[in-house]
Amino acid sequence: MTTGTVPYIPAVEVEERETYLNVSGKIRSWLLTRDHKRIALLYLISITFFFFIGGAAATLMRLELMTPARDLVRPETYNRLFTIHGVVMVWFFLIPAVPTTIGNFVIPLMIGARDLAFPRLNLASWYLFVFGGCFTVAAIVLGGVDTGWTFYTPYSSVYSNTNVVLTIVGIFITGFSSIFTGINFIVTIHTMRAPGMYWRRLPLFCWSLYATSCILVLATPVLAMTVTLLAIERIFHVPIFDPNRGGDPLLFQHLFWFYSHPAVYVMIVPGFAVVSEVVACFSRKRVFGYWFVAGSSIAVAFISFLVWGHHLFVAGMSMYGGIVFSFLSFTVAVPSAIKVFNWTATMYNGSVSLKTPMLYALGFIGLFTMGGLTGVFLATLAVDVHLTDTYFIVAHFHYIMVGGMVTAFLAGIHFWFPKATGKMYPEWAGRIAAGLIFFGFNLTFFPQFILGYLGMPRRYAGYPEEFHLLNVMSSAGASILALGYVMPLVYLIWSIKYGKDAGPNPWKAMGMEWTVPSPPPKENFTKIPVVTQEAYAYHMMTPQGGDGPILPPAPPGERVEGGKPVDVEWSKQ
Amino acid sequence: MDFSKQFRLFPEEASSVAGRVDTLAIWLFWVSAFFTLLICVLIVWFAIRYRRRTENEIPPETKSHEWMEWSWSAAIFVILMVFFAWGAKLYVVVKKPPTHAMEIYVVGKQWMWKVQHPEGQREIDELHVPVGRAVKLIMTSEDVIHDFGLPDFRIKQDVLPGSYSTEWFTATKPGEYHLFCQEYCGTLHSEMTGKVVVMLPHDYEAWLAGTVPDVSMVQAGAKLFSTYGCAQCHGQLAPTLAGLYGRPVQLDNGKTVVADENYIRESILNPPAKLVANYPARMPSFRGQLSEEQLIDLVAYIKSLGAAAPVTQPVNGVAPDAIFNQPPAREPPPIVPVPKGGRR
Amino acid sequence: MSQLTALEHDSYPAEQFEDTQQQSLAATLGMWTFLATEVLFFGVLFTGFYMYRMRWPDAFADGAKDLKWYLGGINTAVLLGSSYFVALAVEAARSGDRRRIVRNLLIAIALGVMFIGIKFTEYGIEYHDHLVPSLNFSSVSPEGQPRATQEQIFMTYYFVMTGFHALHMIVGLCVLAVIAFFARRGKFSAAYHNPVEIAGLYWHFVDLVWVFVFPTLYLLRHP
Amino acid sequence: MTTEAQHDQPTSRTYFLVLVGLLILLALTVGAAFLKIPGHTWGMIIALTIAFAKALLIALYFMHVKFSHKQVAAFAAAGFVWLGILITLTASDYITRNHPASMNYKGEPRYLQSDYPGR
Repeated sequence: MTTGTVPYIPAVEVEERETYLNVSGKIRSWLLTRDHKRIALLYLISITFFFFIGGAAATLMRLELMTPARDLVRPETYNRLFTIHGVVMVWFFLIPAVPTTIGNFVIPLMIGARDLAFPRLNLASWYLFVFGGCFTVAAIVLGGVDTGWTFYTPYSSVYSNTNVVLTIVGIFITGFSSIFTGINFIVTIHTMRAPGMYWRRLPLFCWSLYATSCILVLATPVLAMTVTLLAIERIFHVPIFDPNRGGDPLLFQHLFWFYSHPAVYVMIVPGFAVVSEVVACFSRKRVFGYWFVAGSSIAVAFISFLVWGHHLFVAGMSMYGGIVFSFLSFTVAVPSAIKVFNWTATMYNGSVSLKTPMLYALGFIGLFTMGGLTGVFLATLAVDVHLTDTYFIVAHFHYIMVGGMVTAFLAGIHFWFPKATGKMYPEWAGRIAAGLIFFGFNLTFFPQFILGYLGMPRRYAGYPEEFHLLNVMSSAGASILALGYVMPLVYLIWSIKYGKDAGPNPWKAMGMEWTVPSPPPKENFTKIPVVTQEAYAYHMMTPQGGDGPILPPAPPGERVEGGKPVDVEWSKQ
Repeated sequence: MDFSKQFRLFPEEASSVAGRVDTLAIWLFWVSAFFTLLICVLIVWFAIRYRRRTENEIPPETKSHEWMEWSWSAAIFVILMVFFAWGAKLYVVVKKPPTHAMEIYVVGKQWMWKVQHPEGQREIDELHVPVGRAVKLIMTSEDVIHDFGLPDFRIKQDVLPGSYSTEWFTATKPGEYHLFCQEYCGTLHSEMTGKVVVMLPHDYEAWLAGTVPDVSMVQAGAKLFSTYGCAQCHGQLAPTLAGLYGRPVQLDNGKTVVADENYIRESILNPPAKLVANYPARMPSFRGQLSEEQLIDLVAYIKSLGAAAPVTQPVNGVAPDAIFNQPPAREPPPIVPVPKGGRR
Repeated sequence: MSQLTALEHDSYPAEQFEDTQQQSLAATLGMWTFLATEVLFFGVLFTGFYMYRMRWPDAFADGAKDLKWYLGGINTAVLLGSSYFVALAVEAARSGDRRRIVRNLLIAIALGVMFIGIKFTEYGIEYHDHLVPSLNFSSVSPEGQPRATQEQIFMTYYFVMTGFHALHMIVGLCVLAVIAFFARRGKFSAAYHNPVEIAGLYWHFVDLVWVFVFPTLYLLRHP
Repeated sequence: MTTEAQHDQPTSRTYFLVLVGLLILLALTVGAAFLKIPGHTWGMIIALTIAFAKALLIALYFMHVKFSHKQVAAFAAAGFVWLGILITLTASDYITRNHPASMNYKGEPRYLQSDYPGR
């Protein structure tokens, strides 16, 4: 039915068929697996664990902020809470979330490969991730760390007496996990594409993940070395950033944000990836402006390296530096806007179905638009002076990270859940959870924009009386949000056992991952398929399509382009 | 709960730049609101208008148009550049203190603000200023990075250890305003708060008169100057400090520096190998011997030893002796200098 | 590492690849991507070093003068030489000349060990000269010349840069030794020599980093 | 990698010439360090230019960038381009910063003297 290579397997036979899940049930076979799909699930379990650690810290913080007084926890505990929340959420949830789970699972399927280019490296990445996570968890258990996730010197290198070094070791190791994942994806997308899968036919998901991987590979080493310098200064008492001995604390901030600003795009660009797929599928449309969406991912990745200085506008950086970085920061808004417009335009004249993944994706577009536009406030120099280090910042980046990234992650999880497990979840539950999350999120974070403009500083355990009402609203929203996040955990686990069979292509989606049975067999494709059409050829679906869209089989002359035979190796590059 | 205060959307506009920042922010708000609503309305409209009516519906193919992409990119870019230029222009205003501003020194430490007026009044976690006068804060930190944030004035500036950073404002409304440390600085960061009290000019004079000042900063600095025996060298073996502030100084290595607060501070803590051309390097370092507050007293004293004449020519061509061989300032000037600059 | 190489050889190309060309291209690109990350890893040190050098030019120039430039120079020559022999080993691998691979690799390893030896001798001299920050840094040199406080920053950068470089050298030496061992056992042929090339890339990169470390630390002697 | 690329592979002679070139450059850079060059900027520029020349020789010949597909060259260049971004934009702050290594009244960077406690 599809490329003429993958046999059509009716849903009835799914139980007896050998899949990547039931090929061996031993724990050992999971822990030593080199199958990208299994590794994706290992990652999924680990990041879910970390998500709930970070979420628990957030819950305690919002409880503390219910009242102006510092009454629930002591300030030092509060400082540890927001540091744990930041460290865990950034490095152990947001950055790995989409690439290592969804990306790991679907990239080889999408490009028609049997696995990633370096399967052992992929498993090693997961072990490094877990190993780094152990250090960070140890740092938390042994008393926590109170520097904030940004580790500004000289507080972190000289003054703090908490487990800074232990946390840094964890981040360093996890950084290498990110680098290896990035290398794996880049090389895979370059060399492992099936015949006919030219760059112009590459699904936008892969384009975005490619951009993400470039950032991971080029930015993460900077973080690794910067935190190493911090640890060296802390352990050996040698001067590096210490202002008392000629060091410059701003150097740390430059180096840190050279990594951490692009890292923000590591968190959001994979969100773009998921949303492009979901919007196209549930509008049954080719993504509007394919090249612009693909190119804007690359552009965002590149520009993200030029804008880090906007974190230093009031830090004591040169005024001229501030103006340069402000200009560069404005330019990053253009590719982001292109994406939002194109997703919206994709729905035009489509066949829009508001299934759970689509609800999340549309929520993403709205919330990301707000997060992005408030980012423009912060790129505007004079306004940034007022807004930076207030709750406006907190609200802004949660609109990007939580409203954007986590929503997109959930869209992706719901979209590919049937593919990974072969089961469907109850649609009504998915929609209720999506609604709860959207409502809870806005109630939590919208008041924080106002709080920020009023001047409430971030990282405060207590606050003046006049900020009380808005904080109560925010905390109330957080409890709804928490409920919204627990729901998918419950019904998705329930569905693995009791869900209805999904069949290979429940959404009637295009894309090669939908041409293999669900769950896919261990080797993905018995024979490597030949790709003969663009990624989003929804208009070519047959109207009576029984179980899914039909991809025309590859004509033998397909490898001939413009009269010249295409060299297979070059076409892959 | 005072609900009138709970439903504010804007903080007080209590400084000369606050209104201008708010205007810019409101424009940003309306443009953002327009685009957010545009996207939301389009999404909802498309979701309803083009909803899937049958399971096997195949919508017609839509071609994408490059001209659309380029034109909306260009439109967005132009709008963004307007805000960039506006923001940058205002930023220069917010950053650059006027020359006539009265100067107040601030030292941040975990977890308090120490404020010192030129007349000698010292305050903890409070800052009294007169309304309508430009105030320049010269700030440093004793330990970690802090931030002197004044939301009602729409300004903030990180306070770094090891160097002076500055921030300025002209308060426009008498009243009490929040002062927050806005850069995370450790355990009691959230308690490193205070207030700025803006007073009518005569109230401010009364406050100055009513508080019992310690010796003025200049006097305190003069005392330190003699305690540490600075005058034994400066004037004969070392360059005189009279008229130093604000002047370019010719160094031994051919370089030229302008003697501002940071330069004076560095010269006390890191006495250069050859500070000034034609003088031997004999000054010891005072690092560790002087607190940040004593340092600012000394800086204030040295600044008081004659304001700089406007520099019309680089000193490179002028013999150092012509600039520096003046009688040593052994005695502090008897009067407290009136803060420079007039009222606005 | 050793097991990996053996496995790779036994199932060549590996199961996820269609053919050997694809596998070899993937391995080469993977290594180059990794080297790009290494450039930035060391790049942080260079960035910090040059920013501080702009700020404290005289202290940094004095620091450079306190190092033994001739030891650094000899080490540069030694390392360039070892890189040359690794290049010859790779060439030998392409033509499948097993003995020449082993011989060239052994010379390269010997030169690499020599580099490490000179480096540690140099560390000893610096310890003797009281140049190690936080351990025995003295504000007066053995000759009685005063040293600036900020020279400690220079020395910190010196030890961190050369230390990380030496660490990379040691890893590289181990890799070369493993490759030489397998070459001797006849694992590589004209058709399958990718591991030799990859290891060679890594070794050349370590050389390339030193090419920048040497002038940066030893030769900027004027403020 | 490909058969046609194999034809252009450098010979042992090429490698030897490259090594000689590298050693000459090494001698040059050491020599330049002992010239009395006014201003620290020029000494730095000369040293780094020679270092780049050496790096280019190593990358092009020893690391075969010249004989590989241009994609490899792009990968090799990426790291250096990004390092260039890091250094340039960080320096844009350091060169124009108000304090403490700031500008003098002519807009030139001010060089603070270091702290020599011994003197």
